[in-house]
Amino acid sequence: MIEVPKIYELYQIWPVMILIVTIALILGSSLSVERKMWKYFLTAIAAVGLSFAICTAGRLMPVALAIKLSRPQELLFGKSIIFDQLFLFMVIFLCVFLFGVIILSAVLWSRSSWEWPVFLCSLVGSLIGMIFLCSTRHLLFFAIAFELASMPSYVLVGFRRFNTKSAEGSAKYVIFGAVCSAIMLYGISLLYGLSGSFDFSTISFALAAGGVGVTKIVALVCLLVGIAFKISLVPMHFWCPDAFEAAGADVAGWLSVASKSAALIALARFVQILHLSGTAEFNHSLMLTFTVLAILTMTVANLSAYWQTSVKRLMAYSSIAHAGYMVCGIAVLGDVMGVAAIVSYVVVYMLMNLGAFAVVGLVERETGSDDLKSFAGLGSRNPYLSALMIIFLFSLVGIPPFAGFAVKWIMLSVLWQHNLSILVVAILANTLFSMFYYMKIARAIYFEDATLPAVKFPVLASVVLTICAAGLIVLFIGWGAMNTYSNNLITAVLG
Amino acid sequence: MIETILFYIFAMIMVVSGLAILVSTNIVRMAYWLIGMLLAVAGIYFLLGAYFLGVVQIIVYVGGVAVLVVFGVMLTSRQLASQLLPRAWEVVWLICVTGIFLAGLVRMILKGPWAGNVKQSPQTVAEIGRSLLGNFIGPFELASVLLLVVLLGAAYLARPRVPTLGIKK
Amino acid sequence: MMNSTWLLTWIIFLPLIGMGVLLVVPKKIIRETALTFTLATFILSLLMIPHFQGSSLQISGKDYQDGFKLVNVVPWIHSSGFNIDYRVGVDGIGFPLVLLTTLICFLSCLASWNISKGIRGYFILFLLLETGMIGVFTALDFFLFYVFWELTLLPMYFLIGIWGGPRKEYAAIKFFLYTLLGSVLMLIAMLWLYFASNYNGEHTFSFIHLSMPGVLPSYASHQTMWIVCFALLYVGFAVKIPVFPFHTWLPDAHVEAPTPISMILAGLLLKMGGYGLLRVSYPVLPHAGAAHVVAWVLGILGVINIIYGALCAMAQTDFKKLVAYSSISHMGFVLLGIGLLTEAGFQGAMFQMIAHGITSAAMFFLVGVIYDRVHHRDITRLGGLAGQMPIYTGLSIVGFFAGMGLPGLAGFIGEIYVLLGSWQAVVLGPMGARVLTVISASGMILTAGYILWAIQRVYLGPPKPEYANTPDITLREICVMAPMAVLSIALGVLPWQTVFTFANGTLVHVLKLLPSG
Amino acid sequence: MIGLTHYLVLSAILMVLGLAIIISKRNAIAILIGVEFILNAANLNFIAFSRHGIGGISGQTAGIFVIVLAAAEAAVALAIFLNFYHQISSIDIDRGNQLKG
Amino acid sequence: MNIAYALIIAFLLPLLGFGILVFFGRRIGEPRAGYLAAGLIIASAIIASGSAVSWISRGQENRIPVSISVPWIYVGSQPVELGVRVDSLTVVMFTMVTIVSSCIFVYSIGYMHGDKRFPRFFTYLSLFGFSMLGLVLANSLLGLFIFWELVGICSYFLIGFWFEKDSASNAAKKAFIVNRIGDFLFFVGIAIMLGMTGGVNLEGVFAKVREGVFAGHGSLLTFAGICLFFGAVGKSAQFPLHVWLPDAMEGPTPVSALIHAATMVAAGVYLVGRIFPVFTPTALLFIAHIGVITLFGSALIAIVMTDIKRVLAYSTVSQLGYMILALGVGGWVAGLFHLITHACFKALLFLGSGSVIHGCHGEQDIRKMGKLHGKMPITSITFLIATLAIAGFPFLSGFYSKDAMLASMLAFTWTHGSHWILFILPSLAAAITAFYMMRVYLLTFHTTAKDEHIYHHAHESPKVMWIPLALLAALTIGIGWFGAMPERKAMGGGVYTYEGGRGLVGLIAEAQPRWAVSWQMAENLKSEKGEVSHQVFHTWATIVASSAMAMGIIFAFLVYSLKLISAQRMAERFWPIYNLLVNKFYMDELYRATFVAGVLKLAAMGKWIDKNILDRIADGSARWVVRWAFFSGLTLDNRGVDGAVNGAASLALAGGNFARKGQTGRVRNYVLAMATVVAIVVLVAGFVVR
Repeated sequence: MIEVPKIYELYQIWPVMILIVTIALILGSSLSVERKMWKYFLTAIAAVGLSFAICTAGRLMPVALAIKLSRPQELLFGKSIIFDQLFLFMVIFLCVFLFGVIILSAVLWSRSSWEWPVFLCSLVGSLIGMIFLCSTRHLLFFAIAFELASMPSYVLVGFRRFNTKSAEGSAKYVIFGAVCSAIMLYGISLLYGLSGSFDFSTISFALAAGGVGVTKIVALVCLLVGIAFKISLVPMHFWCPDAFEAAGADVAGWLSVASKSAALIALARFVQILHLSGTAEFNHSLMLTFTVLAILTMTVANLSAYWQTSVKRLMAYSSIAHAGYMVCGIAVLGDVMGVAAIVSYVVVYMLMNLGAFAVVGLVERETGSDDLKSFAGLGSRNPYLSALMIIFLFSLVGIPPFAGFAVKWIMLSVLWQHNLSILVVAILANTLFSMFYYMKIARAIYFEDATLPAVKFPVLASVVLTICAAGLIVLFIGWGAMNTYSNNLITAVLG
Repeated sequence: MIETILFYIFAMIMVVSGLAILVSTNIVRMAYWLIGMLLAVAGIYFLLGAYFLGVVQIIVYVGGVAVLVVFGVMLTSRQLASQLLPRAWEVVWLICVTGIFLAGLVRMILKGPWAGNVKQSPQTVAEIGRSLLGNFIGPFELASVLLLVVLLGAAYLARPRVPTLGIKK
Repeated sequence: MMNSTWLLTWIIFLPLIGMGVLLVVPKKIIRETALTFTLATFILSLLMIPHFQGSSLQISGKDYQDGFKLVNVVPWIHSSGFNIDYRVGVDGIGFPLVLLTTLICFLSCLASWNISKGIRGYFILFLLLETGMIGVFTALDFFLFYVFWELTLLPMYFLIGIWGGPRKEYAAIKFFLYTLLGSVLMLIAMLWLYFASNYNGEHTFSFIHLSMPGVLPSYASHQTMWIVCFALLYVGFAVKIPVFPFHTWLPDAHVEAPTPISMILAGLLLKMGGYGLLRVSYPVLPHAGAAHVVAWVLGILGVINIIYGALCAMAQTDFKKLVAYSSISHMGFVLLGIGLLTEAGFQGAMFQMIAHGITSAAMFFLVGVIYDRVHHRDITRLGGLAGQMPIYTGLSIVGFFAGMGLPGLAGFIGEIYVLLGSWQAVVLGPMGARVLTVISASGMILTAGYILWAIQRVYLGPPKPEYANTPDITLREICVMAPMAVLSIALGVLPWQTVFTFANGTLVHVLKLLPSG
Repeated sequence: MIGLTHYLVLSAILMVLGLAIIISKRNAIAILIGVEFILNAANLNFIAFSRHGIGGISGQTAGIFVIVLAAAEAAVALAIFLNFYHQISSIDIDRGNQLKG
Repeated sequence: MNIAYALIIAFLLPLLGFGILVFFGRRIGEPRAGYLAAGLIIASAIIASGSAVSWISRGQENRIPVSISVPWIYVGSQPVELGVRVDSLTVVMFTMVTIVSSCIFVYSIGYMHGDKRFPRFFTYLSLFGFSMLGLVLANSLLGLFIFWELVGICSYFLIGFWFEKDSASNAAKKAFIVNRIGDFLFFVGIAIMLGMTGGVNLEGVFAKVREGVFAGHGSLLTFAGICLFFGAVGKSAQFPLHVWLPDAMEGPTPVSALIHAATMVAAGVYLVGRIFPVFTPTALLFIAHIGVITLFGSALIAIVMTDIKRVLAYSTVSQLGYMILALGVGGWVAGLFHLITHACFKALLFLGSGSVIHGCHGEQDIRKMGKLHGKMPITSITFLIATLAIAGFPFLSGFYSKDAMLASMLAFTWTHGSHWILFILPSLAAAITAFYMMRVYLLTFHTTAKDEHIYHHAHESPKVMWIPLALLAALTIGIGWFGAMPERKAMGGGVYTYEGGRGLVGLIAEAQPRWAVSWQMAENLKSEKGEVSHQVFHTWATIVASSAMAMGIIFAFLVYSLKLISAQRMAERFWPIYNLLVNKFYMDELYRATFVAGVLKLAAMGKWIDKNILDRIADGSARWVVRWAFFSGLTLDNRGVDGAVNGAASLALAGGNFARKGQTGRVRNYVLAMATVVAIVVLVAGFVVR
């Protein structure tokens, strides 16, 4: 039986439509606007488009609520898109983040040539991919969204042309990504074979029947390979340091948060569905899997990070480690609190990572290198920037009074309530490990003598960074509200 | 019967081309073996009654992707092939991994509770079209965005380097 | 008169306001501004005194939970299973420590006058540190306590790391590592206790509620939880105290930190550990604290601290390191006093914290004074300063003898209380406590040994020509030192009026929470 | 008689061959060829399942999408390799060793 | 009651002096600082004397001990009070201390003339006066302990007064630390007492002890007593803690006179007297033996010392040993009586020696003096008086007190025959005392002048110095007269009453405890020998003491005045003994080799442990990890340990270095690693899970 999409479905994905139109507008106006005006004009278009998308998503929130009340779950476009509050939330979250990233890019790079529209289109394109990535349970749609999120990322990493690192990083990234997505597709095909459907709830019911079997495990593992690649869980994390070091700081920041958060939410949705139909034994092994993955991820990343001298690479390991912390929330099966903790975590993580990468970018712009040496004496080269960086770093370590602590605390308490004390211990031990390399940056900033020139701090960037830092403090003081919000959100969506 | 023979022929072609690519050191030959493999896959599609897909496979894959690969090969073929051999430990490890992998997969395939095993009659192109614009409208539309963005990016990256051509580091 | 409900909040956050002000004031008046704010905080904290006047029942309340004054509760986070309040208050334990904090901060701000590098950052961090410390001593909500606890970490790290000596980085990171290790373990205990607690059907972080019987699951059925939580908390606090073998950060941090920061570090930061034991470990987990194994461990570690610290001090040639090790030795008395669960021991530990807060700050300041003048701290190269700097030497004698535990000076009372208390301890059986007491009392000899030896090598002996033109202590330095010297004497002569009258009732209440009564 | 299993085993062989190619080849384009193997293996699965009464027509539809994805991927990958080649002057992916550790 | 307040005022006056001098001393300057301090101490001496007169004139039945306490602190819930106790002993001691102090303060004005830290000297002296008086007045163990430490610290300051001299600062340090060892045990004793009796007030403690709180605690009471006694051992320089006192002579001579002869060192004896009731017979026996060892050993050493002050110092140690022994054998009155008389004549001796040193411009070696009698007659005469007094010449104060002590020793040996040594050695030592004191006197003031230079420049001291000498000489002569021991009547249960005492010794005897553990316990044992009249012992003691004294003096004359026996030859013939004595039985060396070196070694060890073990524990584990990594075929470069802080850190870092080696930079290896993991999962799933 074939279902024909209805016209209101178009209305419900209106934010995404706006984004697609934004791409079109960017391309179109790049043809008609003078080249030297591109940077301002196209950025403005992107900004307006993102703002519109954010507003529309906000306006749609009540609709999502109403639909939630009347129908169990709203699936659009042939059951491919889940329309719910989480979808809208992720739209808003990712758009806001991209807004910051674009501002940062505009500040960092003097792109007046024709790469700017391509850059913007790639960013917005990957944004669309990520939005759909985390709001579907249709595996084929998921695969395409996955590729839509990935492929522009490959391009973005390689965007610094005439830069050997960038070329190398993007090549590695694309190979690793292609392999992972191919394996994932293979897994999807197996799942399809097991159930005859692409719909994950149908699949999970099919999987539930007849107990655990090797085929089911292999199929799920292959699917997980893809998702873990996006989240960068060990051992699918290898791309992350190389790609981040290769990419510009803005792109690295974008990838570190956006693709991880989207894939995490997608994983959360899948695991939620799996868990609902799974047997106790199956759920237990699922929990075990994610526990092991989380511990492995955070430990390997934190241990590897210390020796890095490239700050972007270091931050890449940091982002892997944080992915490890976040995936702990998945290990809490059957309780939406875990996912809610992830949502809170993602929001805060966005603030601190955007900030940290922005600082890296500003330093890199000035010195031409993101090496730790170029941070030496930043404290005297730009006190304000350094102070902000310290806030971001301490927040990343997870020390109060910054929101990084609050979200870690939420995560820990959720884990504790589910008797996952092993994860609690792992997170805390890793917090200790992580302190070393974050402090390495802090040390370079404050304890070493400045030899390089002062770092300029454009107004626009300072506004973004200040908002990030203030956000970290405000979200710490008001983390209760944040927690409540994400709890309500996730309870409404998954509960 | 004829199906069996054809199947084995195609399968043979696939495996042989795969192995040939594995042992080959010449990238141009690899590209041709790839075309062979793709054609064999198309043949299997025909065997499976997926005629439309077989055609698509030939047109898009053999005609598009493989040609793209060949272009790529030609654009980058200044490298001496013999330098590009893997390290010995990699090969050993590789054989172990792939052996395990294959064994596991075969076992899995044999055990798997597949959702059906009854041969159906071939589907028509019309059905595919209807499904493409019906149930699969979401992936279909998204794929269009994907292609747009990807081609844009690919075009950007593949554009020849502008001023510094010829200066090697 | 300010509304007393908010008084503590003002005290806590006034330095933070000062920090904001420092961001904008012109560079030349930064020092003055910072000093003004620390002084204002000190004066504000003096306003607490009227609340601690009257009969002992008025001061300490009728039981532990009743003893908190100036309590200010603002709901903070009450969502999805969390009950976190901004809950501050002081009782007999916290009140003297808050006063000590504001005073020592003021004095060390005054002692910071010759910091010249990056003074804006320095004083900003300084005030942040003050807020953190006052917060620790006033927070009555475990979460808030933890937040303030960690809040002290960041400024201290940078204060050591930026304004420190030659090995500042090493010292700073070591400090940071150890402290973070401790607080991470504390966090586990915090989680555990919170989710185990049940106060009127809800989990609670409030120290007041947690200390009530029945809020936590009974010791009989959850022995592991009690003991493990106690151990986790203990490590957290032991790092701060610092207890052997977690003490190695201290000599490094103290030696490398600039003088005023050493004063704060020794005078106040170490007290957070002892305070934590008295505020968290024992009231919240009384049965665990009364367990034999715990008492033994704490007692033995206390003794090791005393003897080991003194021995290490004796072997040092760096004057500041000597003082740092003497802190370890002195803080051993705090641990011993608390661990053996006698009233006198508790009193002694409390007093020792206050006294050591003053004397160690004084000693570090004195070392700093000489360092400012001769630019080294090598005891073997010093000597004969008594002739050149008579006033300084006189003040030093007071400071060091107070540290040595001379009767009539501050150090004496705490030590004898602890020793007399531990002699009578019943928790270790008749012989155990006595053996520990005798061993730790022999620390008195070692203490006298290293302090007198140091005094001899630094101040006595023939005057050395290279220090012939060393100027004597300046008026500003006297202003820093004089209050500490006066307090050293006042505490030694009038211990009851200065400390015990506030703390005693509360300490008795804490002891009453313990199962043996 | 050729059944579902035959096709699946064939696809598994393709998959493993692809993996082997990816791991053993240092030429970036050869690696891409390996990826195509895996994608074809997946596709083969889809169509075999579809033929054997699993999921109706959707298997074939999915096959089309996989081909699209493969094409897009090839385009991007080749562009990136070209860029790599221009920068590093080699198609040997192991030559890109600035980023490690 | 009023006397108590008067004494408190007298006790606070030196504190006032200290308070003024510590802040304004330098501005007041020389000599007014001396006048101020001396004036205040004289004032308190006058008050004390007045009080004493009023006390004595009361009649025995009205001389009831007074105890006033103010609450100070609560140790736990046990109140600790600070207070004063006034009884006959207090009054006597107080008066003695103030008078001797007055003499010495005045003397110091002359002696310290021209010293650049003149005001400082009087600051310390005032503080000492205050502390010592506090010690005398204290009515609780804790009070005793506090002032005990304070006098110790004053002693420290004053010994090290000339701190520019390394020997002085060493001696000061040594004095304090050795004292601390005694104090440590003293403190343990206090802790036992507080723990067992719930208080530190002396009367309360005695009452509790009498109630039998120690019953069933084995020999804890004995142990406590010995611990408390060790306070006295330290302060009164008894064996084995006597080593500090001779070194303490590095201080100015008035200090030696006041602190290290007359008052502070006697505080140990005073303490033993004060807490006498708690000593068990075993403890007392221990005390007696410590005393006898001390008195005999130091008397022997004194023979060979050549530094005038050191001779006096060993003589002090010896005399203190007498007192301790006397107390140990139960001669409470005799011991404390000797304390008073000794204070007078020993202060006189020291001041005399100070006068000699002053006159000889700092020379202290008696071998270089001689024939000074003509140059400084007053000093000579007073010195002779004191010498005779200490030797026990009849009708001088020392005669009476030594006689009393020997009598009590004899009485003790009579009942405890196996301890005959407790009488024989003191008798021998009496002769030795007479000998070495005469030796000093003769070598200093008579015989030939060995150093012409010194002789020529020698001169009599100024008036401000010799007037105190005269006053002390008068006291030395007179305070023993008209004394009579009171009758001691047993009331049963170890309780005694005393009636009919006369003179100073009678007064002291009144303060004698009415009950003591040892007496109580002794009563329980049947005395095997019959009761012998006290008078018999006195008679025999007088005979023994006088003949010993005569022997000693005669021998001294033979050796030093008539030169019939050559000291030189004696020394040569008995060289092992001589060496032993000159080196003070090698006690200092022994301590240095054992305790000092041991502690320093321990300290160095602690430092080493801190530096090398605790900091490196996990450094070591890190190294293990590295080694393991090498074995497993992966090279781990160990560069950049700069950031490695320590311990767990380097472990983690090494682990991190290991982990990041996986990131080879070759993407195929990434894929291989990933494929390996997937293959393992497939393997596990396919062949392990069902």
